[in-house]
Amino acid sequence: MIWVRTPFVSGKGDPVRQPIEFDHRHHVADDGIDCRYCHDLVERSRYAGVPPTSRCLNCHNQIWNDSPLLATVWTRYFRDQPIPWVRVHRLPDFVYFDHSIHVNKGVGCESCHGRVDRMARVYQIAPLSMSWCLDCHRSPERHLRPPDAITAMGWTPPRPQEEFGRALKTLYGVREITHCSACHR
Amino acid sequence: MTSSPAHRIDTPIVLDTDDDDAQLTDRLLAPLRSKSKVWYALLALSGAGMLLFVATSVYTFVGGIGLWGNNIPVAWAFAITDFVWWIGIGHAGTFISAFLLLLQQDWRASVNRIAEAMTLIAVFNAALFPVLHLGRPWFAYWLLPYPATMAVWPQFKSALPWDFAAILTYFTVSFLFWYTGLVPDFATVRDRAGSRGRRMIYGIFALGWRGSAEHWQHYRIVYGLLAGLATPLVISVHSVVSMDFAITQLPGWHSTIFPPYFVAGALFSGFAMVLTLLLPVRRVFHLEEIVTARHIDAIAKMLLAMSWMLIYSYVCELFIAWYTGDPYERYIFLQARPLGPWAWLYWAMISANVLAPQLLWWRSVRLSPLALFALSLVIQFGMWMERFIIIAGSLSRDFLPSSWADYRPTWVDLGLLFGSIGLFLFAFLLFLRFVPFIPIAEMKELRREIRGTA
Amino acid sequence: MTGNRQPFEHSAVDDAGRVTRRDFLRVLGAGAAVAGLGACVEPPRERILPYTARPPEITPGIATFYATTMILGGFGTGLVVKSREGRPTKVEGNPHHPASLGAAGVFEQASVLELYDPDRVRIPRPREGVGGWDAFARDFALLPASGGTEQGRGLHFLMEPTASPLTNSLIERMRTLHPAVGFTFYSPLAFTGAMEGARHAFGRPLQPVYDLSRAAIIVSLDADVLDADPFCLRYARQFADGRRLRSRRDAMNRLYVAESAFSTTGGMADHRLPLRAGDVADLAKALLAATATPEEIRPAMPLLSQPTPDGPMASWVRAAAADLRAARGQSVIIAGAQQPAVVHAIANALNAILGNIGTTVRFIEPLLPTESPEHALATLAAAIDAGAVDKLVILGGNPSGTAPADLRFGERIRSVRSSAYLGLHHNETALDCKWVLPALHYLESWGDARAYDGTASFVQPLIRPLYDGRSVDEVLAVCGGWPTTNAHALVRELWSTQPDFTVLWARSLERGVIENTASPPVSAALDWAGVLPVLAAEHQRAARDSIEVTFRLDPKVLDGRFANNPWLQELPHPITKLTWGNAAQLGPDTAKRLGIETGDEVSIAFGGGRISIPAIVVPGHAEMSITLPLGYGRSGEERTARDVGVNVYPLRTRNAPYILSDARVRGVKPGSREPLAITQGHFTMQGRMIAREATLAAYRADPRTIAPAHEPAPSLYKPAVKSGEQWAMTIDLSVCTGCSACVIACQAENNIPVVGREGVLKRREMHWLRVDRYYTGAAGTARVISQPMACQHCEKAPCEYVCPVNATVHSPDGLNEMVYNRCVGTRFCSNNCPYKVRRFNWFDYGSGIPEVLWMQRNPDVTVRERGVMEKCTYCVQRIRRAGIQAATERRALRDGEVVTACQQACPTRAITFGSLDDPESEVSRSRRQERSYEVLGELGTEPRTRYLARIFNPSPDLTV
Amino acid sequence: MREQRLFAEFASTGSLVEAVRRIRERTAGPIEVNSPYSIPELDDILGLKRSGLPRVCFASGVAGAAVGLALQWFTNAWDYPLNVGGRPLLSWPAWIPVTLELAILGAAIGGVIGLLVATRLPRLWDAAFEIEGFERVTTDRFWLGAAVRAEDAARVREDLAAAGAIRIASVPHE
Repeated sequence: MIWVRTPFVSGKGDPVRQPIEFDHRHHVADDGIDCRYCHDLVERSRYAGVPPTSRCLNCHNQIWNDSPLLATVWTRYFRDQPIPWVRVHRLPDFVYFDHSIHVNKGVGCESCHGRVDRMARVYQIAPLSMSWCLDCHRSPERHLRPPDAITAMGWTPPRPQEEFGRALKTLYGVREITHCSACHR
Repeated sequence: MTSSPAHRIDTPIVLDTDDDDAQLTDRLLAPLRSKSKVWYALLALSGAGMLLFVATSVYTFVGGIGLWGNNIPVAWAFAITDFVWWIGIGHAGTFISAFLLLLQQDWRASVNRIAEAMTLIAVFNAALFPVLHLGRPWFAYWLLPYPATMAVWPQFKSALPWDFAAILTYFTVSFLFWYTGLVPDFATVRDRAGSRGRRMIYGIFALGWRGSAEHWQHYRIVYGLLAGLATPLVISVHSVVSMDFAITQLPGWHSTIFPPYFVAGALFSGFAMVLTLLLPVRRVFHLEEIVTARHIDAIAKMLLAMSWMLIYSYVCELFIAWYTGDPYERYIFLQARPLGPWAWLYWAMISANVLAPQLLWWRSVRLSPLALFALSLVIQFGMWMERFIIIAGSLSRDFLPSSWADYRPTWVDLGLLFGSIGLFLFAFLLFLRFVPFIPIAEMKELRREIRGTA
Repeated sequence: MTGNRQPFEHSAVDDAGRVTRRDFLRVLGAGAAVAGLGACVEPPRERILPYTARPPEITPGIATFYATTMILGGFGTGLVVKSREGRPTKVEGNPHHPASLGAAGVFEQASVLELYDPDRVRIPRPREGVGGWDAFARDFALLPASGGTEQGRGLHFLMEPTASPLTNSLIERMRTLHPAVGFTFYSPLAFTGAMEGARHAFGRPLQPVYDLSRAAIIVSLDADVLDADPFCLRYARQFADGRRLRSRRDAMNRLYVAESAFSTTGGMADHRLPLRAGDVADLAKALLAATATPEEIRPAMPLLSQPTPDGPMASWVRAAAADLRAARGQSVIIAGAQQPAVVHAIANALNAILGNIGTTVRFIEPLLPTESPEHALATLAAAIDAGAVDKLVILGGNPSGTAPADLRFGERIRSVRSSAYLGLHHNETALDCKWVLPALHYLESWGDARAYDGTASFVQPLIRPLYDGRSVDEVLAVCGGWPTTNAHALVRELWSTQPDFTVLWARSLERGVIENTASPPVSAALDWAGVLPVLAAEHQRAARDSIEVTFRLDPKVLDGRFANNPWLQELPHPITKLTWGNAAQLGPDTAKRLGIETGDEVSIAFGGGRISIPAIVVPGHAEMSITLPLGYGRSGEERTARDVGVNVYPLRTRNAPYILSDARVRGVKPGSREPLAITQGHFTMQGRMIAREATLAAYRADPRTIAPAHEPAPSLYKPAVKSGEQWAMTIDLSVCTGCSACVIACQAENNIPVVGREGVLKRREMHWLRVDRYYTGAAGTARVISQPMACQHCEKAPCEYVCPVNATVHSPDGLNEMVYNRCVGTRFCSNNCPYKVRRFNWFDYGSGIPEVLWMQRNPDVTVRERGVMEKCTYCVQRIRRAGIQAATERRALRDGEVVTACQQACPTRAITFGSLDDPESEVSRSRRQERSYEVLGELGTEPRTRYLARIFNPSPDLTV
Repeated sequence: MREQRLFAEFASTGSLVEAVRRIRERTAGPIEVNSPYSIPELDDILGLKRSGLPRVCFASGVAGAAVGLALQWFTNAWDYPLNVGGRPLLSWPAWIPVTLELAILGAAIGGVIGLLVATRLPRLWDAAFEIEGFERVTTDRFWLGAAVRAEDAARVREDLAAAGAIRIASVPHE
């Protein structure tokens, strides 16, 4: 009972090594690229979308195009081979998490993924356990934001989150969904 | 042979021996030293059965429930039948020792420990089946209310968690009751032990008992209390088991008389099992003077009484089925069972549970160990069939004829049933060999009461 | 498995260069892979393999739909196919297409599995020597430049008749360029009786097209128009619209059926006359005589002066004739495809006399060859014997397996010097040919097709070819040695002649039909001159005291072409509920006469052929007649099809392809084979009010007789909290034909496994939706009633409160939820389900199947692990998807926005689904009908699925 | 002052009871009696006070019941309320069986633990075990042990002998 709650099982806070040393800190913090530039499906699909290699090269055929760090990207691209990114956030196969609905209802990236702008290698900040999901599903107001702040990192609510969240909750018609088929089908 | 005390019913006393305490003690401890060939032979035989059980269980665990004959609609069949059957057998033990203790039935003394051991083993046996029966047994612990990371709990409207609690409690309480009774006798074994090793081991089990008057006083109280607690348990356990069926809507299950009906059935098969075990033991270890004809006679009479409780339940069921006018009820009770594909099983069950016990009206039958032994086996088989007819039979003919289907057991089903019998006997034989199976202290106390304080 | 790589090379290859199932499904978003269900240890880190450049039309996680056309029996049915990340996963009907009207039958539904069939032919290969298309071309292709008209002599094409404009244009092109090249068209699915009959009645072969929606009286002479017809989906819809009741006052059409074997059409009949197929001609004559006035049939009078029939036949004829006379212009007489020309001729004559032509019947120019396929094949056989054929190219079909036995066609193919077979499977024909060429599945190929009414539509691929295959058109082009051999180019080339082609092309691909391409009706005037000879001619008919044998295309595998499709093999036969095999159907008296019962065998001998086949007794089957379903006992290399059932082709000969009047039949008892795998053991309702029915008259008199008003059962409980939509379903038994399209649709949508013959014998079939079938009425006039049965989503669900782990609970929007990943498998829920609609995973059905089949899996539905329960979810994945869509668009769900798989497939729209919180929704209104009732409602389960009692409409002057 | 412990062995309950009576008159010191089986009449003679175990048993039983009821209410009605078969969340009748079972379980376990505490068992060694012949106390002999002042010792020995002691042993008492 204790054991399953430890990071050893949940995989929480374990920086994952990627085939390419992609640094979110740099891209998000320094360059200020919006999450949705790469993870472009997040508003439409279940999946946030791991960007196609071509997406990287939109910029990198101009800048740093000869950087050795990008060697793999280029070779893979021209060989038409995918880059084998390593999954960081894994949900069991029987869980149907849908990014689009969460984003559209005002749940920010940060709420689940944390300060990605401060992560050299991305790691899980949450246990991703069902009870963790339920915490938010039972009182969503604690995590709601206005649409323009969805991808913001380190966003602070104008008013105390509780009441601000409650306002947004009524505004977006956010429900407290805890029935099974919401996630398991 | 007829002159031997074993066949005299008119013996005034339960305990038919002139030994003094020491001799009596030695006689009762004899089995623990005996090198009986029969015992070894039986142990080997039942050991094989136990291995069969292990094999079939592992096979099921690895291969899945599909290896059984179950289907939709008959999703429960052999395994659950075995479960109910064993639980039922596990009833007489506590009933005899607790209930009869409260009623101050002297004669219980010499048989109660065997009965209790039987109960413990049978209940343990039974408890294995529901787990094995799960589609995903490795998640059996989900029936326990523990704080899981998925934040989901067991569902207590279902009868299965009730079952779980009932069996757990029944096993624990029966064990405590049994062990408490054993402590003074373990002390005796400790003090009569030849080798140092035995003295050590039994010494530990005896908890350092030295028969102090003050201890005896507390002991009497607690033993009585445990008896008092165990008695409602005997009633509650099989009542709860019966609710697995009674709370459903299925014709043939959905019935309010199930709790008493099942308890009666349980005691019926339980007493039969007591006889099945007691008669050979008595013969093999020459205990005719401890377990006298009067014991046997008393148990036989109990059997007869129980059979009539059962008959009453049967009649009740049939009458109600007819009286409700509910087409589904009527079909299952008045057509499917007596005339359906399993009619032969039904009538075999009737003759085993209703007709056969009536032989016990004859004194000669009650006094013939052989006849009783045979009868006890017949009755147990009959009770197994009864459960099978209730469980699989009802499922195979429910509301929509389109989904009716019959059921065929596979060799795995049979292996589990016979294997569990092997397991049961194996454990019981070990008990006979290493535990004083006739309460020594109680015997002596009892004799003192009978003879008066001279 | 390298096979499934090709279409996905850019997306799903791991470092080892293999497609691993998990990665594959991950990338493609099939989050529901079975593995890991209930896994309790940390799995190894997974790889995510994104596209290097994502195709614009693909959005991982979002399904896309494409219109295409499936060709069966030469005619096209328009479909809309669902694709997830480049994999077709589900087939739906195309509402714009005349042959579909939005519905998709069992074959269309199951065709998606055929695409991923692991037994498909993969590479072009000769028996010996080098393979590959180039090698094939070297052996077979013509050189258009040289040779002149003689070029191609000895080259012969054997193919299935098709209405495809492209294919036919290529054939024409070939014929003009190389007159010496031979063409033969053969398929057991091609019937020419109708056109033959038209030739007799109207002087030239024509193709009848019916409009049942305008027919008040429908008379079927052994015609299974609702299930076995190129246009059956459309006919079924029209028929249903003609008898769908919204109130007691609505009018209803009336269906008369005379047939030997119980068909789905017969199951819907208001008056069904069991009649030997060979005797239908007599019935037709009697009907003609009884219906038409003497003037109308004066020329035929002498020929119709046969002894007037007696018994049930007489009353049937009397009633039908009366109705027909009363409904001139609003009636239709339909002759069965396998019936001889005379029956068709009489049907045509009647339709003409009654003035139905132009209203309920119209005639168009034939779209398929008018020559009987059996005789065409015989001609080819003769040519082969004459040594006139040295290169035989067989495009599709399976002539070795299906040709008339007396042609011994397989041997003849083997005698040809060089032969090639283009097909999906290594079937009997493939084994006889020197070359085996992988054909493209229609979901992989470009092309075009014509529907039965001539409407053209394009075939467009949903996926890159899984293997190195070519379509029929492409192979023709290859053999012609023409520059363009690419079907896409060819079809564009053909249609580019049309005005503003680019618009037409785009629009037609989007809508799935090419507008205004239906064949124009042609005038057809009755001419007795042609009819009289056939009336006079003595037609084939079994003697009164000898048993007739008829051959039927099996409703599940047709002529055997779908025998390798496990979904269809395990689909219960609509009437007999038989799976995994075929059996000789016969009536009770005939069975008694032969001294056998269901499970015993009949041995039938004719000509050189002799077969022994298990018998199945079907009340309502014509006596002294035995029906043999074709298509089983296959001996090709298809692993699923091989040796399932009994091959009855050995009895089928050139001159008696459908009706065998002089076979030697005897009963064999006891049967030697294993028991028949039938999914339903009891066919009577034991007097229980389960599938309810009443005559229209009775219903109008007092609806309560069939559906007593349901006061909700008194309860101590406070009603549970409900929020949002309240999902519910109604099923109209009046229009449910039992065709079982819903069953396959459900199977495809919900990743339902197949348990195989042994599984069915153990009563472990997994179908979430089954179609219960009961007999009603007296023994003589037995009727059947079909009742689709799936989870009823009870508001007071008995299954829920017995689950010890909360694995099945109720959602606020009224769904009975089944949480697979919480289920421990006590099976208590199934015991307490009065409808027994819950299914249990006895084994790990999900795993161990060929990898390529994983591509069909619906990624929105969990694949269930061993040891868990499953059941109908009302397609919750569709409900939630729609809910999320609506929520992101900040709007409420619209009525009809959520469509369940079964509902979508249903040809007759028998299933209504929607929300009760909107009192005006379709489902709310249908529940208010007086004939709506709950099955076992008296148990207080308060099911959300309700049934509309079956109303049938017998003639008042006939006792049912 | 010096004391010593006298141990006497008896062959019958009669003589044992007799001896206990005499010693009780003679000395107020604690008397331990050991016997192979329970001899109820000794309780009054020795003046043992009524056992408190029944109360313990009852209390633990009530505790068990409370736990059972609370558990079911918390898990099914409070922490994760789910609509199960349209039944009410507070479906207390369904909670009776588990409550009853846990009550009995609690009582039984409480009782046995109480017994162990009251008798200060398990205690594998006791001074008495060292005495020659004491092992027959679990078979057919009865022992009486009493602490007496040195000067009384002689008279006590006589009493014991008179009561029918087979053997008398003395152990210096610390």
